[in-house]
Amino acid sequence: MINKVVQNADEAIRDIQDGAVLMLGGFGLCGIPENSIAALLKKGTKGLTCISNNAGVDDFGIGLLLQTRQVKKMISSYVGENAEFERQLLSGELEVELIPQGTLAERIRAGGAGIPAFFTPAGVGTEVAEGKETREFNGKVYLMELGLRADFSLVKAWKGDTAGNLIYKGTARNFNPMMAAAGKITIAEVEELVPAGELDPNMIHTPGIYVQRIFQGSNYEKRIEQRTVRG
Amino acid sequence: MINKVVQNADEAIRDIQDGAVLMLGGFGLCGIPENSIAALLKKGTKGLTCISNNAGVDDFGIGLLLQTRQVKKMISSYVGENAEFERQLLSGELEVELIPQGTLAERIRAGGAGIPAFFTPAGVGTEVAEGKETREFNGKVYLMELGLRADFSLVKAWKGDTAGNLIYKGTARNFNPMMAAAGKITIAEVEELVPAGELDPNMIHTPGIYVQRIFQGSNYEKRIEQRTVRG
Amino acid sequence: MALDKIGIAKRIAQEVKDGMYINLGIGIPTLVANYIPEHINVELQSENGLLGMGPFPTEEEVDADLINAGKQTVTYLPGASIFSSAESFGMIRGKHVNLTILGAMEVSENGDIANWKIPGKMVKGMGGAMDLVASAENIIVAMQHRSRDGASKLLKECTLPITGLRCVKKIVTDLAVLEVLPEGGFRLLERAPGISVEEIKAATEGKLVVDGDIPEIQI
Amino acid sequence: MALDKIGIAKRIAQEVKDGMYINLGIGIPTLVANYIPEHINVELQSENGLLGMGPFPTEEEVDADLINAGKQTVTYLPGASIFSSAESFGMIRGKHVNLTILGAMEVSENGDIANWKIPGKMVKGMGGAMDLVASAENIIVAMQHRSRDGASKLLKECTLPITGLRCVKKIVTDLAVLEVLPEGGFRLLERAPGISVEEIKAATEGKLVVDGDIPEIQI
Repeated sequence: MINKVVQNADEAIRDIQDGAVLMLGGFGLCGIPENSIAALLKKGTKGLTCISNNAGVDDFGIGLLLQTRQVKKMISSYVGENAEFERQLLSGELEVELIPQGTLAERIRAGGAGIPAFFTPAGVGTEVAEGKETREFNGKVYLMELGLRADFSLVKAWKGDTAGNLIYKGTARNFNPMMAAAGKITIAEVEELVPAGELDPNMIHTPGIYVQRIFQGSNYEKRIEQRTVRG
Repeated sequence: MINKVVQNADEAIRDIQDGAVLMLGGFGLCGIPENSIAALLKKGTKGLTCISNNAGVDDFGIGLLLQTRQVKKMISSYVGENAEFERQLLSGELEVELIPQGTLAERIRAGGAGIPAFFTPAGVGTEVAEGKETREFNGKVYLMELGLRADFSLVKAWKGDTAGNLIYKGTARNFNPMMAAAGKITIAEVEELVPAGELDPNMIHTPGIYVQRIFQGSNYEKRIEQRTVRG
Repeated sequence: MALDKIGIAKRIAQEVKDGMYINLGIGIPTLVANYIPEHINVELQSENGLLGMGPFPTEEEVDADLINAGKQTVTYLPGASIFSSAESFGMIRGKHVNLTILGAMEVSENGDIANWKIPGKMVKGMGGAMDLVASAENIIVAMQHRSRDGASKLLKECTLPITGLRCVKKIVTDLAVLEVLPEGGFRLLERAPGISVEEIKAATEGKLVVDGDIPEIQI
Repeated sequence: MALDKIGIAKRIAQEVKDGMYINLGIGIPTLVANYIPEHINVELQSENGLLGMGPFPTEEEVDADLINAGKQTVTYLPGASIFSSAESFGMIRGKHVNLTILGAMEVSENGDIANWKIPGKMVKGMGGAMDLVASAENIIVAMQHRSRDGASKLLKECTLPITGLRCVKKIVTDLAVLEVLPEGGFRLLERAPGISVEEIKAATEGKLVVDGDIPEIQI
């Protein structure tokens, strides 16, 4: 068994350089790598390209890295909850590439799985299709989309073991499994780190082969964007 | 919750007609839909196209359907353990299409996921590439391969619930999850059928949406092809 | 009298059939879940990776790790399953979800939909909308028939950036229920109580097809 | 003296580095697992969907639901994981598996490999071989240098149907260890104990590159 444990987020992200392309797991603020984001903030790495479904809120998630102008470009499907984001976008400080959510998920999945390109119906006839090859299969038009990879993927899981195996909880899973596979270096933070052998091999969501570094995170805030309750 | 339970294999396969295209889960004899195969044998449905990684052995698995000449065509990656298969192939009674195992798995995955085509490096420069479009991405050549679907998918799981959710055990998982998603009608047989709500939603391998019919199978033989033990 | 949001949701709930898997967009579509009759069994899919979505949680049940695509806290029902975003959109793209209900800013008479971007306003992104409209077998749009300044939102051609082409099958507005014809045109199926065919015609810029008597919406 | 199968396996085991994920083909490659030193931690991937494969089971441990790609009963080790065939080949195609060791019928001097089909014989299929050779960063072939009738299997060009192009990096045969040069040609790295460079030259139809003294294989 290959041991991948590092002490903490600082050690895990030590070699992320200015200008790196990152993938960050999470949907809204659910399942985001809180500790790794905090460590990036501390390290002050600049010029980052962040591939993440959303861009956090003003004072949490990727929003923190926007406040400090560490992000050069966001690649996301939806970025709407963030005033600082809007300001930087309008002033031209920040680049944004919007990708349909399913296409984003599949491009990341393809990147990790060695598929250089695939066809999807999403975005045909829209501005997303501009400059892209279209093609008909069985009378329906599809766009060709390319696989996506990253220099580093920062993912968050519920439980992990020393071999890098991960289990997610609830909808905190979202983009994390595909990103784990698509990172050249994948850094996983987990709420609970256990010795290899404690997790049931049948119930692993992310096999350890995709994870290069793993650590037990701390002080998870797990902020809720829309706390909605019934009467 | 949508209830999908049928009584047994006979009821589950009742409307599989002569000439149907089937996917059958399993790798060798591991994880094959034993009960559904037995029911097909009893029903005598003919002219079947079977998409399955292997073709069983002479007296078990898909081999049983070959004995009774119910199979017109096999689409597989490896078919080597079967004398009757060889006889029918050489006599021209049986058609065979061989597909690299990873390409087969990905074509089925694509079929279920609404991806009409994708690119893979497997088979470039080989006879598998004949008649297929090739294309270069980042200096490497890839083949375009198409998604695969079936009229019926016959899958086997360890546990299932009345909503059609499935959990597989060990390497009996193999092709079953992708086939479950790629069948227009998917029939799942399980060793243990439990009420919806008993399985942990986080640990479902095949979400119930992919499964149209489910039943608790019986008399699983689970034959082993290569019983290999250490001293 | 024109339908309110709840009226639109109630009318759309009548389109829901037993055994369906349904994806509900944000806004009026979310309300539809409240009006599906008890004897109709359906499962709700949330594209962030949840099938078998339940009602909002009680205070005690709130779990930051269980949200819907609108980022609201939710629960799950017996028979639920959780999966990755790739699996979720595989489900959508592969047409396993039977019905998609979503809002729109504009719909054209050939079924094009615009619902993600207004030029000159901050662009928030399409989220999963382009995947949903490009893939779904059956799309019902919940929308107001006219904009606040009275302009029709059922058009010959969309003026806003398109989300998807020729995909909308049915529209339920505050004024009417309409079907998009394969050959183009909005076929009027039902009118809101007390709303005349003429009023609907006046509110519809695209081609309106009226065949025979048009019944009132019953909710 | 030419190496036997165990000798070939032992020599290949020396190529295994700490932290590697390895896919072992059927035959000699499977034997390699027995000779990896204790202090070297690796994980074995079996393409039917198992990572962290362990030794064959005891009689009591035999489980029909746990087999390797050769359909043999196996066990798993602490840290193992199980997944679908699509995930497994995603792992392989995505170059997450660091080393692939497999057998061959022929290898050409530019690294082409033929190992799935012999014209005139019953074709059993390529299984996962084409995916493995098209994807792996690092492929080591375990093979006999010559066929039973003495013909070289290290050729200018393969005569049998190809499994993959320009993919083999290293070859360990009963006679020698050879590297496939990027510009083409087999560079002789080591020779089996007591086997001369001339014997290897005579047994190699493809271009053999011999630079300086060639040491004997140490196992």
